[in-house]
Amino acid sequence: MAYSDLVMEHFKNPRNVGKIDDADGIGEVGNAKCGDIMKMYIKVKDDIITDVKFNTYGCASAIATSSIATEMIKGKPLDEALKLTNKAVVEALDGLPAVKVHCSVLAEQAIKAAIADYYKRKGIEKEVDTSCGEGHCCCNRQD
Amino acid sequence: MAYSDLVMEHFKNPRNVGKIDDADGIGEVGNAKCGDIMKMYIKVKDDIITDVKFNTYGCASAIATSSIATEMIKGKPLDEALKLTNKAVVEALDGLPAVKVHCSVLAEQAIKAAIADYYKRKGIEKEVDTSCGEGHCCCNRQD
Amino acid sequence: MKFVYADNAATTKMSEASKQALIQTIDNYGNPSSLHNMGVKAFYAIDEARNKIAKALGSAGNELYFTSGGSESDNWAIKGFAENMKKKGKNHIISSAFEHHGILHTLSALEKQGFEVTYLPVYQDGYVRIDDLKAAITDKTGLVTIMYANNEIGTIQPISEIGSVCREKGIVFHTDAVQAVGHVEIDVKKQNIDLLSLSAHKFHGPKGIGALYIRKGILLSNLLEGGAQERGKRAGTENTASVVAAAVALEEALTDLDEKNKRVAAMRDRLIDGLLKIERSRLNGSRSPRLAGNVSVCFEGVEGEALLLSLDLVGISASSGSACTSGSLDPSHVLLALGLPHEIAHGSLRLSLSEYNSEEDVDYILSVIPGIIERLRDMSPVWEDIKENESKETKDTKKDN
Amino acid sequence: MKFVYADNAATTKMSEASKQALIQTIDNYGNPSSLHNMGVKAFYAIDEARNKIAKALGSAGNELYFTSGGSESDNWAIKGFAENMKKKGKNHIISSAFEHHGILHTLSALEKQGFEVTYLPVYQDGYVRIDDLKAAITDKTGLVTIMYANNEIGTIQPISEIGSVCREKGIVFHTDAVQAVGHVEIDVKKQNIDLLSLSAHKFHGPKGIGALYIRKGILLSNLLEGGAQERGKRAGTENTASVVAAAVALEEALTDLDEKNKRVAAMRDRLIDGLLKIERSRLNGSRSPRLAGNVSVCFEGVEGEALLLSLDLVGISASSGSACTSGSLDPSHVLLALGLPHEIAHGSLRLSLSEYNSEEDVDYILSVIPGIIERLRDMSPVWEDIKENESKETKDTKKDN
Ligand SMILES: Cc1ncc(COP(=O)(O)O)c(C=O)c1O
Ligand SMILES: Cc1ncc(COP(=O)(O)O)c(C=O)c1O
Repeated sequence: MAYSDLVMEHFKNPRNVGKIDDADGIGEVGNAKCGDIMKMYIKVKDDIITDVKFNTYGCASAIATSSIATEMIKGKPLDEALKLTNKAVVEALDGLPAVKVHCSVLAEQAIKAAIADYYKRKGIEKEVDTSCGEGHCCCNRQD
Repeated sequence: MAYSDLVMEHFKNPRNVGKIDDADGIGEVGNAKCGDIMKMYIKVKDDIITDVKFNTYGCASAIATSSIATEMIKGKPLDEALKLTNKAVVEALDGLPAVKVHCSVLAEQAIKAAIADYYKRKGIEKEVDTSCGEGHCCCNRQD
Repeated sequence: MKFVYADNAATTKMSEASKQALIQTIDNYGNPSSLHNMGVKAFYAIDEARNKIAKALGSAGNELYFTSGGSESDNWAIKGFAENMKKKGKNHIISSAFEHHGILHTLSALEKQGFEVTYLPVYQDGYVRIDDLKAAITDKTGLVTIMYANNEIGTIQPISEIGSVCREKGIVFHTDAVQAVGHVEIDVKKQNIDLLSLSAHKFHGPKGIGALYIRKGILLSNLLEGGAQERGKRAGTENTASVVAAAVALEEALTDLDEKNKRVAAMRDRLIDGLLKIERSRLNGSRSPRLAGNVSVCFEGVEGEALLLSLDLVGISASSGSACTSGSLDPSHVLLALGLPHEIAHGSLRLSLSEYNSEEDVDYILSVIPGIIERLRDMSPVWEDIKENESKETKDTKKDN
Repeated sequence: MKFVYADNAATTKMSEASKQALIQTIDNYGNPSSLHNMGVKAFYAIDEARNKIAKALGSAGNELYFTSGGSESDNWAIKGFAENMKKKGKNHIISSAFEHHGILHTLSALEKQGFEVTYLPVYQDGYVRIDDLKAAITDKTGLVTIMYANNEIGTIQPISEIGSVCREKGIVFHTDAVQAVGHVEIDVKKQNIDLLSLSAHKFHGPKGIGALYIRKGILLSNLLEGGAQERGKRAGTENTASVVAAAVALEEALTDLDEKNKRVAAMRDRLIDGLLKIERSRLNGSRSPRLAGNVSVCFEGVEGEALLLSLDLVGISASSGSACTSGSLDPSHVLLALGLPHEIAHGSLRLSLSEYNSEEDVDYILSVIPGIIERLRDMSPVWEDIKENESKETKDTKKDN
């Protein structure tokens, strides 16, 4: 197993690490039992994600996928962010080892969870599919 | 598997190779199917082996055991020669690989066969045990 | 950048003497089964190496069989003896919960064939208990296989005691001593060991060469059938150079072993003491008896792989028990066997030292780890939760007062 | 004294490039399963070597698994696939009478478990016949294993034709190509080979390293259980240095293969022609298709071991099929499979050349062999009998006239 240079770069220098104290939405996925938890914070203005930060407990690829995913949605409309797939995340990182692909699923789910939280807080009735599509069991936090 | 220096020396420079045209006794043991045949020629005077020669078809240890066995009986009384055991031959050669011990049995048997032949020619009634003691199947010539 | 190799339990750097022996023996390339001079030379080289290694274990040369490494030795010992057990109407094997996968996966394969396996618990301290062993033995028990020292946490098992019990009960005793050979004194006769696996790359020898000690009289069926090599018990053209290099490495490893172990253990202890100063850290397994080079700790709120890759970025090679490569999301079965909860086991770090390490290495490791852990914890939602709970508890305590 | 190594079918001298690759890779000692930089480097080194070797065989890297050599590959292929056959209700395997013991002894082990094996005859010329193969196939046949080229007599089997028949019938085809890889062009896809064994020390690579090609989709159970190496199919810390050196050796061996083979075959033919001038000698197996380096002859009235040791004394390393080391009194099963009588098979000599041999080597061999044979025949009672019979026959013929 070996990581691409891009994964290592995002692991070394993760973008958008941190918290947003007055976040408009917060999503948290994964569970410590499985070794990965991602927490995503978003600020939203006019349906645009104006700021995003993450905190992640997990392996290098969990940190790298969180990092690149935040980059990919920052400044984007919510609708577009909801369309971000784990595949796109994997591709943006020049690939992930097969056993680490679940991390990209987590990143996708964390974004969706944050957006769903935003809708909920705003009282907006919108379906966000936060189910874990590809058979990964560790997407829901259950400490 | 590896041979002692003495085996190699007797293989390189075998003693008493050849035939005795007017031999008093000739013994031939082994068979080509098994890959070893020894033929021993003796001259006898006053119950003493005055000369001995051998011809051997076989591996290096067959040639070496023939060679050293002839040295061990040359000039010896028949009775003493009959007492030569394959063990003594093995020891005289500083040992033989386990899979080659049968060659020493052949040498012992060849001597006995030659002496038995001598007794027979002389009409002397004497039992010589030419059976193949230690379970080796290839002592009797059966081309 | 400084470079510190602290992953000696995974594999070691070849010693210079072993490497030179390998290189020189390569030129003596004859097949040891060939009868010509080059073959005979190779044959004798192997013979000498075999006797050296056998002697170092307290056994005889004709009880030692070369293999391609620890995994093959483990597979051969267990599968080979299992065949023998079948003939004797025995079907029960006793092992431990934290064996190497070379043992565990072989045992699972046998379980599918109808064998029964008892996995002894190893408790929080990382040792099997003799009473558990005795209690597990039935009249169907044919084999006990317990590792000499654990590869992750370094705890050394009560091998002599296990040996005694087995010998008394007429049960064959195998030990996977891959982590122990070259690092502790072993005497298979005194310790009543019947089968022992070793692997040269764990004691500064070459990779891809190991051995199985088979006590005279113990019958194993062959794992690798074919040529008459290894007295008909293990086919394959002998790897003369590696065999010779393995013997050189072992001889070197055992020279002044006590002295070296003292020095390495002192470094280990300094590392452990230093790391345990970090908040919410713990040592995995008991401190002693433990391999002189093994440090295994868990840090809460940090994931092991991220930790070891961070160490790698500053030149430190280490390992984590988090089984990252295995494709499993579970943390190491060894740490779980100690009773650690998953979320803590994920935060494990193994630093394994050898006599090639220096006090400066220890200084360096201790100088960088706290910062790395802080950075990872800073971005860890798990750590955030831990801290929140802490302050709640403090408040609760205050309220209670 | 001149030294001529003519035992390349037993094993070869490592090429300088392969040896250097080995030595250099040793310093890159990380465990390929380790996640740190040293491990990753080793991982990539293996990956690159795997792809190189796979490509040389016309396969993909993910179809190649490293092993400890030809014997392990053979054992794994056959035992591993036999498990699969059981599940499918198949129990019949087709092989040939003159396979390597790595195959034959593995098949015997399976026969004891209830498998049925048909050993195709190889006739006097040393080839299996496609018609025999077709006739042997039943609806219980799950596997055909036929060697690519024979190790003693060098005859190259009709592999592509066997491959076609097997593919057509849906039978898995394994070939022990230990003597062929690096010496003939192989394309597993074009030749419909499903499983192929190779061993690096037969093409100037290191000993103790081999590989099994497993066509995608073919399921084998594991022979060595344990760690997740080789994608979970073959446990054991990878021998990075040997793997890299094997790839270098194979690449080198296949460079200008035709040209090299032409040169080696010319030497072989000169040797054969020269040796057949000796009274009562014969070539074992047909002249062609035969490995470029293989010379296998029998001399009546001479025993093979004595012959090869005599050659050794004048600096020539050769081999005899007489199975001297095996503890058996029988001559080689290969020569018996050709229908040779025991007493003739005992007189066999194998000279196996490589591209490292020179025309001077051939001159030297041809200059010494006749004298050696004469000396041995002079002391051979068997030769005496042959000569006596000859002169009797001459007399008889004279009488008849
Ligand atoms: C045809 C054949 N198969 C298998 C083997 C076994 O290979 P290894 O000695 O590398 O195990 C050999 C050589 O020894 C061979 O010539
Ligand atoms: C305890 C233990 N057993 C077995 C093995 C397997 O040894 P190898 O990798 O040489 O096959 C290892 C190391 O990998 C080990 O640590």
